[in-house]
Amino acid sequence: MQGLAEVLATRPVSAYVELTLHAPDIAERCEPGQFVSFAVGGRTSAMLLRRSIAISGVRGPAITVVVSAAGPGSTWLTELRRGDEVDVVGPLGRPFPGAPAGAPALLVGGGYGAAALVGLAARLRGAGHEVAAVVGAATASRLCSTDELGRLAAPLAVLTDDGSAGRAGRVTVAVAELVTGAGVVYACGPMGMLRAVSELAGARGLPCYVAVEESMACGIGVCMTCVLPVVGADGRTRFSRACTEGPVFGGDRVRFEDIGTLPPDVVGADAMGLAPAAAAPAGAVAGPVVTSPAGPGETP
Amino acid sequence: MQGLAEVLATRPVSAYVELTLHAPDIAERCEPGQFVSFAVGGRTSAMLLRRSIAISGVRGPAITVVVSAAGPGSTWLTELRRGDEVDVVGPLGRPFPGAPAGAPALLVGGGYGAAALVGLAARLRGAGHEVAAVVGAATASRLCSTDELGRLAAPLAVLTDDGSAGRAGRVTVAVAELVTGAGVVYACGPMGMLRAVSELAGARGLPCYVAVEESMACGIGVCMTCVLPVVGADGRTRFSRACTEGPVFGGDRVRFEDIGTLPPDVVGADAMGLAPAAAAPAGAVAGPVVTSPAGPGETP
Amino acid sequence: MQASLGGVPLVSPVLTASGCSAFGQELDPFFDLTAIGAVVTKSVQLRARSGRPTPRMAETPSGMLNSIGLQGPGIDGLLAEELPWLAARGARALVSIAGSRTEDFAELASRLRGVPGVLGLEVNISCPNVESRGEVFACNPDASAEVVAAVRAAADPAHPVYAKLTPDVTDIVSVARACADAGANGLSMINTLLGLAIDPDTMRPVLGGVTGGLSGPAIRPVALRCVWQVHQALPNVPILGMGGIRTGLDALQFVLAGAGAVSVGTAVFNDPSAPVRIAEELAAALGERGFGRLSDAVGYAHRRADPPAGRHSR
Amino acid sequence: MQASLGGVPLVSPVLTASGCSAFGQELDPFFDLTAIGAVVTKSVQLRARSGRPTPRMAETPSGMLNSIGLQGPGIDGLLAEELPWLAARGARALVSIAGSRTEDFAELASRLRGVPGVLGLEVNISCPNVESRGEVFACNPDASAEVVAAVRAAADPAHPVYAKLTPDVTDIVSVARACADAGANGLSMINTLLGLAIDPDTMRPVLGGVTGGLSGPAIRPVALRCVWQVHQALPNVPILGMGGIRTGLDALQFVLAGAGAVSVGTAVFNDPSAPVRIAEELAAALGERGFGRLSDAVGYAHRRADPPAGRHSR
Ligand SMILES: Cc1cc2nc3c(=O)[nH]c(=O)nc-3n(C[C@H](O)[C@H](O)[C@H](O)COP(=O)(O)OP(=O)(O)OC[C@H]3O[C@@H](n4cnc5c(N)ncnc54)[C@H](O)[C@@H]3O)c2cc1C
Ligand SMILES: Cc1cc2nc3c(=O)[nH]c(=O)nc-3n(C[C@H](O)[C@H](O)[C@H](O)COP(=O)(O)OP(=O)(O)OC[C@H]3O[C@@H](n4cnc5c(N)ncnc54)[C@H](O)[C@@H]3O)c2cc1C
Ligand SMILES: Cc1cc2nc3c(=O)[nH]c(=O)nc-3n(C[C@H](O)[C@H](O)[C@H](O)COP(=O)(O)O)c2cc1C
Ligand SMILES: Cc1cc2nc3c(=O)[nH]c(=O)nc-3n(C[C@H](O)[C@H](O)[C@H](O)COP(=O)(O)O)c2cc1C
Ligand code: FES
Ligand code: FES
Repeated sequence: MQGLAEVLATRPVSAYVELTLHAPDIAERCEPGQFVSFAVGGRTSAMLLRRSIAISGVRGPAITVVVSAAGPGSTWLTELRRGDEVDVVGPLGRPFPGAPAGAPALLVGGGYGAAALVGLAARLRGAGHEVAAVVGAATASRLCSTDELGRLAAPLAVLTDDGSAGRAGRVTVAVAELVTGAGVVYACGPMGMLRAVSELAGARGLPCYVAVEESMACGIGVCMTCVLPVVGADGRTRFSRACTEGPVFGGDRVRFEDIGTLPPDVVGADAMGLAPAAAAPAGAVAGPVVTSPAGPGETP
Repeated sequence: MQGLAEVLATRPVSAYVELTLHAPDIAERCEPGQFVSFAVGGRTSAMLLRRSIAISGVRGPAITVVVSAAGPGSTWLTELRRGDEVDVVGPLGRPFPGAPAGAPALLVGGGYGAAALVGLAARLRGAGHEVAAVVGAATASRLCSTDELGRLAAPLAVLTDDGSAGRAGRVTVAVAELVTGAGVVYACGPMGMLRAVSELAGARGLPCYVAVEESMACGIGVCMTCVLPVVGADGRTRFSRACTEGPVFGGDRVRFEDIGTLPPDVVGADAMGLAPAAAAPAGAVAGPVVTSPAGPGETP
Repeated sequence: MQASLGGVPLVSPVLTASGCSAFGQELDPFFDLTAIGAVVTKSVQLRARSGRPTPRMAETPSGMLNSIGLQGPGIDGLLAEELPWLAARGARALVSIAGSRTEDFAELASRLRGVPGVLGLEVNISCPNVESRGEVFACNPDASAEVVAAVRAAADPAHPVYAKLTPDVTDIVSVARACADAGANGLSMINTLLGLAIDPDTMRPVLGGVTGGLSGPAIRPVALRCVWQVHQALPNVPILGMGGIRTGLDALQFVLAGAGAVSVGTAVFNDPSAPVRIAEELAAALGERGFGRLSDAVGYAHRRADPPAGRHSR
Repeated sequence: MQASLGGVPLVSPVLTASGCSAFGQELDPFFDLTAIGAVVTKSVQLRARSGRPTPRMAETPSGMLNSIGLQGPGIDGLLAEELPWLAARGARALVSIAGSRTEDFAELASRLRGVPGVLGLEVNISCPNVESRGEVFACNPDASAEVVAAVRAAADPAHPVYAKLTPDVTDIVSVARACADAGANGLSMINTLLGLAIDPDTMRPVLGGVTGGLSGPAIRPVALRCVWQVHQALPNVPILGMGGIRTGLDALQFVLAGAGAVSVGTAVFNDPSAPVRIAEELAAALGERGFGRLSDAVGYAHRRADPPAGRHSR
């Protein structure tokens, strides 16, 4: 679904900006874990690509998003004013799966990642689940949605690396404490945090779902730029698209340590290393052949 | 002089928008006939080149410009709101020269070109000159500055091609009537009008100054894209820059009929047609050699 | 607005671009796939390919760099799932094929003979993204001709064969001529330009593949120049023009330069419904200018004749 | 932030670009001309040239097309007025020379021997704008080498000779190598890409010269790729990098790719004081990243070594 949404309200939230957008078609169909993608920079902008931003909440016909000003595109979003219109596509991606019946849920949010968990917390509480939450950030100003999650989760552990708010330390410290009482774990935030949380949950055989971030050119599954190595149901690892097969994946399925590399056992990896003239010499490990470009361009 | 100017006011004026900008450095030094050039589209715009717009008036530390929404850049200017800031360079170009002592002046404005004459009319009246004016446009909504000029010039003839306002007909009709009583003629507007007015003035040996428009990439004299054939003091025709040697030229000096062509007698035209291998065959008219590109690129 | 691709009629002159529409399924929610000329599928090879490690993209002024490395299911996967999906919906596929050896291209062409829904083949001899010791085929007229001849011979006679050219050559006309002489039914122009971006923080190339393909409005003037030069030299060879098309007026420029049909690639990332919007805008623009048929406008800018009685606002 | 051009010391690594700063006079009101590395003058030929008929420009996404046709006063005018003006103000000139025959280049080089204020020569073997029956020199390694050798032989020994390359070739490294072997003291990269724009209303090419040179941020990824490939192949040949530089971080990318100095061209049209701003931004960026000297950063992105102790935010 694609169209113009009016900015109903814009509110600074610590280091971020929360935008409330009138988007009934999206509000009515979106589920926690899904995202939208915005055209940025205005009609004549040189920024061609859309920016993907998680949906943090739904209020009737409106959705809310929390934007952190990183580069020029997200910065432009944070400068939108009430009454402006913004071109948005969504809801996109696969949402967080439901929790096993009766299972107490532990939600772990890092930085603005916490915003994507607010809707999930409300939904889980609505379905009768107990909800605990851990929210962390590098420093106090990078924390997010602690109030909203405070109203929905008990206990709510807040941590900052530099100790400027809540407990000093990384979220994993609190997760290790609370994970024992959990039946399912959900996480959204920086890749390093998702990896640590997945390991903690995996060690206890708990189902764990993580919402990942990867640079996205299209956000709708047609360009293949947002892939990461994910183990499929058949046990084989494939480069899967974060925007359509994700952004939510089973924590135990994502090969965090191999992101940004070409593991030799990825489906189709063997076809990458072939020398044009002859087949790869027997036994040659078709590892990531990171050679500089071979002449003016590379053949297909 | 280059910097950010705040938009103090924006006012629709028939089919145009008048912007009032706080630009004390420009206001204090600019003279009628000069222009400013605006960066358009905002910080992330794909529109790299500035748009040149004539200065229509000065009010203390502020200048006014009248913008007609043509393409994306000028359209963006017309959508500026009070309080916005815009990056402006100026004053640019050579202004209208003074009138001969005591000479009654006739000012001729076409479309938004009339706006550039308001300041001139005020200056001439201040110097004791009689000022008459002719203002024309294709239709009523394309007329401009008739009020301001009405207060400064007598008589003021207003014409529209379609007769929707003032007299029906082209400005040249009124110019032919009023030129007999004039001692100097100033004109600003479409090239065709400037040509006709220059011919009328020339026929009577009257000094005539025209403010031309040519596509400008830099506006400050470094790119050579804004040239037109102008006869110099030495009688030789050169491709002269509208942005620095102009935009105001002697009407009798501009070879209107040759704009967009390469007349063989332009200084340096002979060097253009030379075949690389041999000198141009004797007697070959080194006319505009408009051949399609000779292979992948053209040698310098 | 009827159009054609090497003689095969199209419902519209606007197609997607290979690699910017996967195999059509993801665009289905955004517009009617049967309303566009064809879905040009992601270049497929004999074997499934993982593609390169990420990062695979970098945004650039009015464009982007990509270094995908031709990730795809391989011909078997395509024949089993992707093409049947499109055929079942009555959508047309122009199948892009790629390989590192002439024989690979020929085998792909033969595997696609008679496959339902397949309109024709786009031979990707110019994609700059996949490792190989040799040069890009499309940088060499003879290598290009060899592949085109082999594909033409092996392919279904009913499938037009379009050779896709790279702009990164000294003389694109010589490559175009070699392909046409070798039997190509048309030419797809242009693939991406080879580019690079360095991350000022890591101080290393942004892309895992170091260099990547530049696409989007930034390259439109280069694409138009290539179409212009090739149409000027080979006026009777059909051209599928692409490179930074975002609006109907952009598409009109390609038609006037000599393209009989156009592909819309990177613009889809900004506006998923771009192909149908651009087709509507192009039809309106042609009508306003007095062109009764698209074919009247093809290459019009080359001809000195006065423009038709249509509107001229200047 | 000391830098050098073929051994000649510069006060700054940022220069203007030929054709985007005329002969410096018009930029004087906007910044101190003695504060930049040098003014690179509009390519001059033996005789005065009128240049092409207008229109000579078209705006494009994040760039522009130009078809000036090397309008200029000719060497005599340059020696009589433009260069003395610059020398009188202590500004340095890198004089760009152009011609349609090798002898012309050589004569221009000798005419400039010992001229006050002249820092060196940029040999424009790649400007795509002026009519000629033959190919662009820079599209042919041998033709390029011939011109470079002739210029090197005729030029003032104290003047470094930089050959300016076009990206519109299949293999820019072969042209670069030919120029270096022929005695070029450095390479200026890149000139404009050949492009075209058609006016949807007149339905004719916008430019009087039909095609024109594409410049500005749109071409930056192509320029960076050319610098990367040439530095990779010829690490010891100094490079003056240009193509769409607008900020200090853009310039940093060129330095990391292998450029020892940069030229700022089209960006000046948007920001007349760009050269000094970019030099300040570049100096700050180098300092933040722990580079004591510019030369430490030149080509840094090619080297596998870990980045220095400077700030890494990623
Ligand atoms: C599924 C998903 C959900 C997200 N949710 C949020 C959110 O709720 N709030 C928020 O502030 N940000 C969120 N992000 C990150 C946001 O998309 C990036 O910060 C933003 O795209 C960066 O664009 P830029 O112009 O600021 O930076 P640039 O560095 O200028 O971006 C250049 C290009 O790289 C892409 N890119 C760069 N960094 C990222 C990144 N981390 N993720 C994706 N694309 C990137 C951009 O989309 C753009 O195409 C999310 C990303 C994804 C993939
Ligand atoms: C000295 C001078 C004074 C001017 N004064 C005014 C004025 O007071 N009010 C007003 O509305 N307009 C004025 N113009 C015209 C104005 O500059 C153009 O309408 C505007 O630049 C067109 O830009 P665009 O983005 O709307 O159109 P586009 O066609 O998108 O412009 C594309 C490029 O071509 C250039 N261009 C196109 N048409 C013109 C043109 N007619 N003149 C100059 N450059 C052009 C643009 O500057 C831009 O670089 C003046 C032009 C000049 C040269
Ligand atoms: C992400 C991406 C992937 C691409 N993959 C292919 C491909 O597999 N085969 C191919 O021939 N061209 C491929 N291209 C090139 C496009 O088909 C097209 O030729 C080029 O992008 C110019 O058109 P555009 O500017 O409209 O995108 C790809 C382009 C992009 C941006
Ligand atoms: C208007 C214009 C005129 C130019 N004239 C010349 C020239 O005379 N000689 C030359 O070698 N390059 C010329 N160039 C190319 C520039 O020097 C530079 O190589 C190119 O524009 C890329 O840099 P940029 O993107 O910073 O402008 C010209 C470029 C422009 C835009
Ligand atoms: S962002 Fe394009 S496929 Fe995921
Ligand atoms: S607009 Fe550049 S010289 Fe006049």
